[in-house]
Amino acid sequence: MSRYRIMGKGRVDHSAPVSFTFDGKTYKGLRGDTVASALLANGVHLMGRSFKYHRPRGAVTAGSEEPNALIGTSRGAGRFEPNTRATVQELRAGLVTESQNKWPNLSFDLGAINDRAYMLFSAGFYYKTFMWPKSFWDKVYEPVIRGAAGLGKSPTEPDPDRYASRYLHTDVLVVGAGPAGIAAALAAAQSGADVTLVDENPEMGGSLLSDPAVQIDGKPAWDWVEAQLGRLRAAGVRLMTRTTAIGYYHQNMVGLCQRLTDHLDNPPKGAPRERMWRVRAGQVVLAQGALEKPLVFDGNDRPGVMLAGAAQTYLHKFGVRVGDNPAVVTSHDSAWYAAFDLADHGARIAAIIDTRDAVRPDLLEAARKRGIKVLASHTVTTTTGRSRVKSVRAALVRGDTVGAGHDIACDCLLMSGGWTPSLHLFSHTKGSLAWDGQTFLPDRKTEDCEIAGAGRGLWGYQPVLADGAAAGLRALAGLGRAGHDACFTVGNDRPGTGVTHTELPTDGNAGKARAFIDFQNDVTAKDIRLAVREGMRSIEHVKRYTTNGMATDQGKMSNINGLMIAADALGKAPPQVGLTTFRPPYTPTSFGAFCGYLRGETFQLTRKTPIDPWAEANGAVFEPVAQWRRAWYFPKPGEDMHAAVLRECKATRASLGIFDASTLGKIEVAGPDAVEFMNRIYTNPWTKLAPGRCRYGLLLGEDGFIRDDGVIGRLSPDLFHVTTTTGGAARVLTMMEDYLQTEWPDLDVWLTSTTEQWATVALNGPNALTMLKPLVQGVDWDDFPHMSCGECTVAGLPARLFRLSFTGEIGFEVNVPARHGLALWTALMEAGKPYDICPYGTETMHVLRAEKGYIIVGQDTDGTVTPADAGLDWAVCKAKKDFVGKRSLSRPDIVAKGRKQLVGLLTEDGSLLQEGAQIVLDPDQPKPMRMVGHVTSSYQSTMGHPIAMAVIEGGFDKMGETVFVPMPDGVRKARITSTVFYDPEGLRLKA
Amino acid sequence: MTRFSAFSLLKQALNGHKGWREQWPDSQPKAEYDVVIVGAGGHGLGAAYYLAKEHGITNVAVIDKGWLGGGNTGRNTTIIRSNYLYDESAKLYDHALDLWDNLSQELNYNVMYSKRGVMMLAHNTHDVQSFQRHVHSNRLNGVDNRWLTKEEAKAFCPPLNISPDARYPVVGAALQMRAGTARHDAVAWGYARAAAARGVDIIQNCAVNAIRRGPDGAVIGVDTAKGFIRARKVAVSAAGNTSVVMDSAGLRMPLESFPLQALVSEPVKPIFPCVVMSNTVHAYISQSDKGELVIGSGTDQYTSYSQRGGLPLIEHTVAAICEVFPIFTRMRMLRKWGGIVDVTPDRSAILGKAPVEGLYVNCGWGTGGFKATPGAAHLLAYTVAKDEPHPLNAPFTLERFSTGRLIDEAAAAAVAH
Amino acid sequence: MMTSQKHDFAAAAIRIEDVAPTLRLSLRVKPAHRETLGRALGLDLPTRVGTRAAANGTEALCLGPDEWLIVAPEGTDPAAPARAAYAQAPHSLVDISDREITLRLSGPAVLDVLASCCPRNIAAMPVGSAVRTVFDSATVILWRDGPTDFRMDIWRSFVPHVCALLAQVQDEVMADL
Amino acid sequence: MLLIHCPYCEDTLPELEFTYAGEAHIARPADPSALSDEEWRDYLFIRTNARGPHYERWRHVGCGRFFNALRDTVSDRFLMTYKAGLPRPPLPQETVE
Repeated sequence: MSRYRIMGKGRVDHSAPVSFTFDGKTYKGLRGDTVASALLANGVHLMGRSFKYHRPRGAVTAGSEEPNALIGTSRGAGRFEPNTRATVQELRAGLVTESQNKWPNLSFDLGAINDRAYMLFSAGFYYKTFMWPKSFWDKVYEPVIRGAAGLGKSPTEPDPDRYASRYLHTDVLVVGAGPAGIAAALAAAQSGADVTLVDENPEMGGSLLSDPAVQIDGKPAWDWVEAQLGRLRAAGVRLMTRTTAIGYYHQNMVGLCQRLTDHLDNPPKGAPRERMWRVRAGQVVLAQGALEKPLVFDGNDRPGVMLAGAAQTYLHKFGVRVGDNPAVVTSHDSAWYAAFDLADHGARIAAIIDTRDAVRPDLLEAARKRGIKVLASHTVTTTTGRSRVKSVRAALVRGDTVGAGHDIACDCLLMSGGWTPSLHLFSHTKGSLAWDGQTFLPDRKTEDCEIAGAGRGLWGYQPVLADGAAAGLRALAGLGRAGHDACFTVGNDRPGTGVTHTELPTDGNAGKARAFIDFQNDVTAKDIRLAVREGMRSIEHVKRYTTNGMATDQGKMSNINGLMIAADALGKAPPQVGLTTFRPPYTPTSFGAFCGYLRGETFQLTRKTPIDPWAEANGAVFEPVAQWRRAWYFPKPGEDMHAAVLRECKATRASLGIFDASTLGKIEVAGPDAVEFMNRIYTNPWTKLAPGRCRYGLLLGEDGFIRDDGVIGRLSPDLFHVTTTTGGAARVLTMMEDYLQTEWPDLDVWLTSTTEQWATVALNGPNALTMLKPLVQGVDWDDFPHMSCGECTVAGLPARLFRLSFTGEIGFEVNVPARHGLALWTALMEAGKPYDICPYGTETMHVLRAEKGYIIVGQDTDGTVTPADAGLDWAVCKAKKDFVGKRSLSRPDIVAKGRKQLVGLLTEDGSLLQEGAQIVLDPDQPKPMRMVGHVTSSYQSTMGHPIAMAVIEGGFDKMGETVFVPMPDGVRKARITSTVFYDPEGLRLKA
Repeated sequence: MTRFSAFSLLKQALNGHKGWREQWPDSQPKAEYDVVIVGAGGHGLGAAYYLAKEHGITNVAVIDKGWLGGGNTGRNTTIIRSNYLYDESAKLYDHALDLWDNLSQELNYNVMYSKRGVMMLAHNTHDVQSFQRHVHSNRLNGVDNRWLTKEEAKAFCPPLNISPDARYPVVGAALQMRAGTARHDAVAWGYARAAAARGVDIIQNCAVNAIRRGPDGAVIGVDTAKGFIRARKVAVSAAGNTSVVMDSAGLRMPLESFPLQALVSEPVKPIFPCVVMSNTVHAYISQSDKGELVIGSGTDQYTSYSQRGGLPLIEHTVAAICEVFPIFTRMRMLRKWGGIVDVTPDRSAILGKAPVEGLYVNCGWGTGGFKATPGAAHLLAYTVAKDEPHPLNAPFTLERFSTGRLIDEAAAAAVAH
Repeated sequence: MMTSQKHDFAAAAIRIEDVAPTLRLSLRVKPAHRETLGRALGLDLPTRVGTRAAANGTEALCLGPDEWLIVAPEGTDPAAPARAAYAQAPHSLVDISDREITLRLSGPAVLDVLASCCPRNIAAMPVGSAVRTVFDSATVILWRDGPTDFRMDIWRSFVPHVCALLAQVQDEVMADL
Repeated sequence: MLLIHCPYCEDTLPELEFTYAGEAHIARPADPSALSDEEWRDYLFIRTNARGPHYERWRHVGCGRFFNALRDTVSDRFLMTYKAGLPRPPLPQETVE
């Protein structure tokens, strides 16, 4: 066992050694260790390199706020992640870790050459240079800058792990299970309220776990915690560890990320790695405690320089003495206790250096009893040591003068610049902060939340416990419930106060001093002062100019120190300079946790029709259309898409094709005012449409542009069966409901979506009628011409039959209740055998309709096309006084000449135009060319030559004229034609 | 103004950077200006710079309710491109791109314009049709944009998942090589420094409460938190807050302000060489020079000035990124923030004269504001100086909403069938 | 399509099964004619959204101020008397029996399973109520038949997606983390 | 994610059950053909875009109803919701921050 580990000490399991590797070397730790505590137990302080200067760094904290000790961790293929905080990652069997941002290795890193040239890399240096010669920016400077980016390496393989998410509704959510949080949860739980207590650590107890000598209600701290957690469990309180409250959103919604498997040797099968909880709480109690601040002095970043509170945590939670011979520098009482605890566990404290003139007599006495040298009114002015601190230089400070320093040998330096409340979640709510002279405290609230304990600046267990209980009671009161006040008796309490500093003075060359504020981003006090000198007056500007607070700890270590120095440089009080906004997440949170179930198969839903299984079994190639997947074409062996589509087209034109049209939107419009409603919504006239007949319907937006279309059947005087485009179904229904509910609530008409009630099969081809007739019962064929509809049975199934055509051939759409869709399809395939029935997909549907000049809304129209532009003026009933979009059709630009109009195009050389290709009148003009339109649809047709549709300025008046389509490989000539390429007289429908 | 260069940097490094001076003074308002610009973002500061530099109008104040560059200028995902569909848009944004190209040298401030290429992914037939239309239109307009097969797209951006089994498989992409990113703060600071050097006053933390009009209806100045400031001309360039400011002059705007969220990951070594956008899954991504993945999201559904935004949208954005780039699920989100985007009914900007004498407006940029910065600034300055729009911004009038002559980029791209 | 499939969710903590098809009608009628229609149907149509009323094997769920879902055994025609009352009480009654597929979800873990994808506070739903809500991106009608007994009506084409999600959550429940 | 009270369901429910439907109390003109192009533009496009209390519409998936709300666009907090068709209520006194 390592000599830094204290036998039997801590909350680690001394009987359970765990092996792991760091940079290829195997180390032993204990169950319950973090990577950082295990490395420290092995005497390893050097754990990483900083971002800009590649300076050697060690763990400065023992928690999630760690800026330095970031490592890569992995557990096999696809399970590598960078920038993991070694202070948080728990040991598990076989854990592989590596240091980052170094080459060739951690102790000898060539990138550290930056550190030699640090004077060049001052704040914002890159804004001032790399501009000459201009061409060097693209080719030299920028690639070099980008090459130097980043800390760890990105994963390179897809992640095999799963992630989960869950909603939770709770009366009271308590964030942070330290003394204040536990007291709050106890208070809140007594009324029977549903209470949830969460903590980011593997164990609850917070600072009490690092202060075992404290006594509460006569019990040692750890026993007290254990007992209270038992009480909470018994009261039904939900206790969640390894669960970080990452963000505080509107109306008491809090996001929690729960880490489930990263600490396990062998995660159970099917277990998600992390789960995102979206909690809606009646009341929130924020008991997140406070974060210890570093002191800012030259050399404060060497490995072995660590926050005093962290050293205390390593000692008590992990049984690790971070050094044999620590020095302590502090401006707060709390570090004294850390020194005492270490001294009581075999460390020889080199000195306690306190910046303050007056120190509490009991602390002095306790130090004296332990034989610790105390240097009050002193500061550390510099440190030495490369991969670990070797000595510190202490000097007397009197006002602005610094006395001559003397060196003190040590093997680590514990520092404390006081504590700052963890205000992150509170700030997410846009609650305001107040400055109390030392730090910011929560002030005006915007949400139903309470803040308790060190999170609002209290110190010492007695007041913190009482405050937690009071916050729990206030939360209860917010729920309209009451509870009893609680009283705690604390023994061996550790009260404390401190002062806040800017950077500490030095007895050396001030110009050479490098006192770090943001450790990871290598921002020094001088960088802050430089930013202010350059006119950065707001803390936001200072932050962005220096990158202070933008590292992966998001300013937890650096924000207040940066602000103090900026305020000093500006000669203003800190609140006048302002604190930068804390943004979610509280700690970096995996993308996977945000994804939850939204990955792979369940990323976004794919809708499938009742006939989809047949298509899949019969080799269909699918295409996504809106939320649906639709059969695109049905290739036979050896066929490419082109061959398959041409075959499908020809088979349909020659005899009979069958098509799954189930995705079409369907809306039942029913009620005495149905026809009035239809007249108001659609451009067409509906009053005279007889029951049993159908009509093409055109729908505009109120701006006059085409939104949707479809064939609409009138089944009875008060009942319309409306169809919409596949993608438009939901939109159209919403739009109709909006008008109905908001503008015309007086109408007696109701809308019901029947898209999924019906499976729809389209039959098209000269043999469609012949084939279908014998299967149909209940239709009077003498009164069922083109554009008819009615209820009947088809193949013995109840059906709504529409006679219509989207191909130019005789056509039908058979609607049957969806459960029968597959049966209908199979029956029709069987009955169609004599006619060589050919299943076809959406591509063939597109070709056949294009040959007839039928538009596809969204392809031939783009949201800027009016009915007149699309040649659909005939579908607009001008006699109607009003309908949706009518007024816009008379706006000046809509009636102006030169609008783009939908026409046909035939290329002179018989080549296929590309959809989206642009059209010009003069192909020889220089760029930028004047474009008069573009190709909207283009296909190889059944007529032996390609066809295209296009919108062209003034196209209707240009019939027969030649236009040009300049393509990269040459200009195509094309003639403007009608959009109806096939059977313009419509003879085939009458056959 | 101290000239920035490698030599000045070296010189200053040797004396401990003691000699750098403030990049712009924190001005107090004078009683009167020739031009007051409301809003000290990149657009407003840039307009002041071009007024001074190209039109000799230096008695100019740029006024902001907060700190300069603190709005959308400092909250966007820094994407720059010009491959828009309509001639009007493509020309406007390409004008901006031309200015971007030389902006660092022009301002003597490295805005780190990185021409790393912007690739827009096509996921279905409709995307292909739409993007081909863009590519051809851009080509004939002389705007760089070309079509890539999915294999070419993968070669250009190796983390891309081009598996045909994806929910939204990548079927191709449109690439504008000249497009890329820039350092957003540097744009605001660079313009501020250059404008201040030419005599422009930059007045921060001074809310404009109202635009004041004289008896003849013409603009006479602005009421601010620091009192009335007389001005012959007022240009409003206040993004999401434009409606509120214009309302004070009696003008109601066709604008709505929506929350837009963006996020960055923890920094990693270079892994992502370009900018990738997917409108179908609603996400865009690039990697910053610091190594963070910078990811943009769509807007929340409701209008808001809260700069907050909800969790579900961010979850969908991250999921979309991880669907297209599955190697990133174990990356971590470092911070997420919100901005306010002002959106017009046709998703194109309004840049021109307002129907009040002496009043000019620049707004409605939606998510396109950052990339337009130098262009919008340059054209706003022109419009203010000449009291008439430049041909490039002439189509972007307020009047188009009465006549129906919309420039509907969204409608042209977004309708599914 | 899904009606013939068996979901192999056999864990004790959560059972997920198909429910045989029933007759489902969407009834729309204005409040003024609610009572008339109710009389014709032999049901007192409830007026509070989310509440149900049943008589003679027919059940009505109030989904909105003018919207009820009527559920009855297959083969019955409870709507016939309503059609006769159309002139006095104009309304819309649309057969949507095939629009949705119903799953039954039950077992001690059912609330956790539903909380995976339902943002609404499902635990607070009274037994005997039902609501139209969302499960991930699918709009569903969720019926609470007992403390740990639910039915979920899902638009047919959304069923594969919902079932894929449920399968994942099922694994998660089994892993018990 | 917002929390919204549906005045028809009389329940306060998560935003994911609702869709935003734009500014409220913009009635469609009874006779659009009588309007000038500018008046028609005002109806189509001009919006208050209030910074602060904003009258707006939402739709609840549960009951399918559109309804009105007054929401502070600075805090995103709902001040009230009310049924469609009801007149615009006055602004509550202490809503402006």
